[in-house]
Amino acid sequence: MEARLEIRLALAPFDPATELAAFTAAHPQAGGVVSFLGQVRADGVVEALELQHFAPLTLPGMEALGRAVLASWALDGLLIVHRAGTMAPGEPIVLVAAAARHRRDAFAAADFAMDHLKSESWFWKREKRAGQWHWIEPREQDYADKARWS
Amino acid sequence: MEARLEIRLALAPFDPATELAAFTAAHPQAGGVVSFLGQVRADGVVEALELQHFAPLTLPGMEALGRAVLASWALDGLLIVHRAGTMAPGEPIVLVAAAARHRRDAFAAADFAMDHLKSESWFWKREKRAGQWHWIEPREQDYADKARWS
Amino acid sequence: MKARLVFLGKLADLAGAGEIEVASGPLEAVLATLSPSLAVELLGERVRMALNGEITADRAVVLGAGDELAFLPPVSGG
Amino acid sequence: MKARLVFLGKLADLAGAGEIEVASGPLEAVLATLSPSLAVELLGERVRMALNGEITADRAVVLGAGDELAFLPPVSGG
Repeated sequence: MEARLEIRLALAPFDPATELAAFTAAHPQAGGVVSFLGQVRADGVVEALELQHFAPLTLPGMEALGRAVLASWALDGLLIVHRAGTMAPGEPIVLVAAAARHRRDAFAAADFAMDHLKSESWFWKREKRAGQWHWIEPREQDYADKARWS
Repeated sequence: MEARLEIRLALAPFDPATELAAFTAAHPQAGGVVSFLGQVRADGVVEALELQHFAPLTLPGMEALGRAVLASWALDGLLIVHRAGTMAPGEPIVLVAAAARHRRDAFAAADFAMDHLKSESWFWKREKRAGQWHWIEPREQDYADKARWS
Repeated sequence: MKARLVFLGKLADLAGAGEIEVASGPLEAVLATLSPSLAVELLGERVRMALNGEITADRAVVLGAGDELAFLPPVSGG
Repeated sequence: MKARLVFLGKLADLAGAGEIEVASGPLEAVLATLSPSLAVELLGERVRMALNGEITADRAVVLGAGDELAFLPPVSGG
């Protein structure tokens, strides 16, 4: 059976629990589902987070990543939902879920997808702190995370 | 802040989406939540799965594992819910969720917890196929998975 | 003056019950009252024992009144 | 005979707008109409360009009427 790929760019808040429940229900033959949820940290400092996207590249880039993940691990399905726009602390940013017959494949696929989303997806990020917006530069750690796979 | 540990042995079906939503809501300061959900594969062959536990050892063993995970990675919280009893295809068996400031810690903690739950937790498993129950022997793969961490 | 033997996993199938009452006394004497094929399985190298919920490796244990000795075959994982 | 320049991320702050209309023509001539400090940033080594949604490395591109040239600073990740 062909693996199912579901990739979305969300321009409004989404509910990770609902997404994950639907994804799990769609893959009853999978023994395991690994998910990663990234959310805006409620650290008392960041008041808002904005992710800008560029329509011609952002979603197509996520779709290409999804196809690469499916080609690399034996999955039953892969879900990637990524927010763009302005988010409040505690709001979800990204949800990745991988369903597989074997646990190891699901873990590696979700981990790989996150490392690549973090380091090379077409988003520009700024944070509002003390009423001022600050652009976030790429982090060296993100490049190092991605390099684990090469 | 001390990390929160929540370890449960479920003797009746549980809802992973509800569990995960509550866990995520309890950790707004965490940047990321990694979860693993294991469910009874709906493969058309296995009609039911039974996990026997031994009360004096099973939950205490899971709690000891939880403490070991917290001691090894920088987590905000760890959740382990494990079913015992008889399950139908598609029903959840185990949910592990790790909340952390850094994604890497959450992935490693959930992965480690699953490898150890699979290889050394106090459960005895049998499957019903064509109306007959069959005990499941330990899998070599499970020992190999665990050995990755030593 | 009864003790209990508890059988987990496939050992319960072999024993025909999840637990049985036995006369208290040394383990060796208790096992001698069981079918030889079950006794051999219970003494298998990979079978662990728990006395009143605590793992023990003492095959010379003496069961007192009210004691529970559980026989635990290799776990099959969660 | 207008083309559009689109600025992502911090380049939009520097440009004072997310996009501007410019006269079509060679990129070099278009940039000469902007403030020199902005032009220098746009030509930065780490800035990539997309012509009508396709990545291009051609700094000698000639913008025709209706073309959109986007300037993409390093991504900060999802």
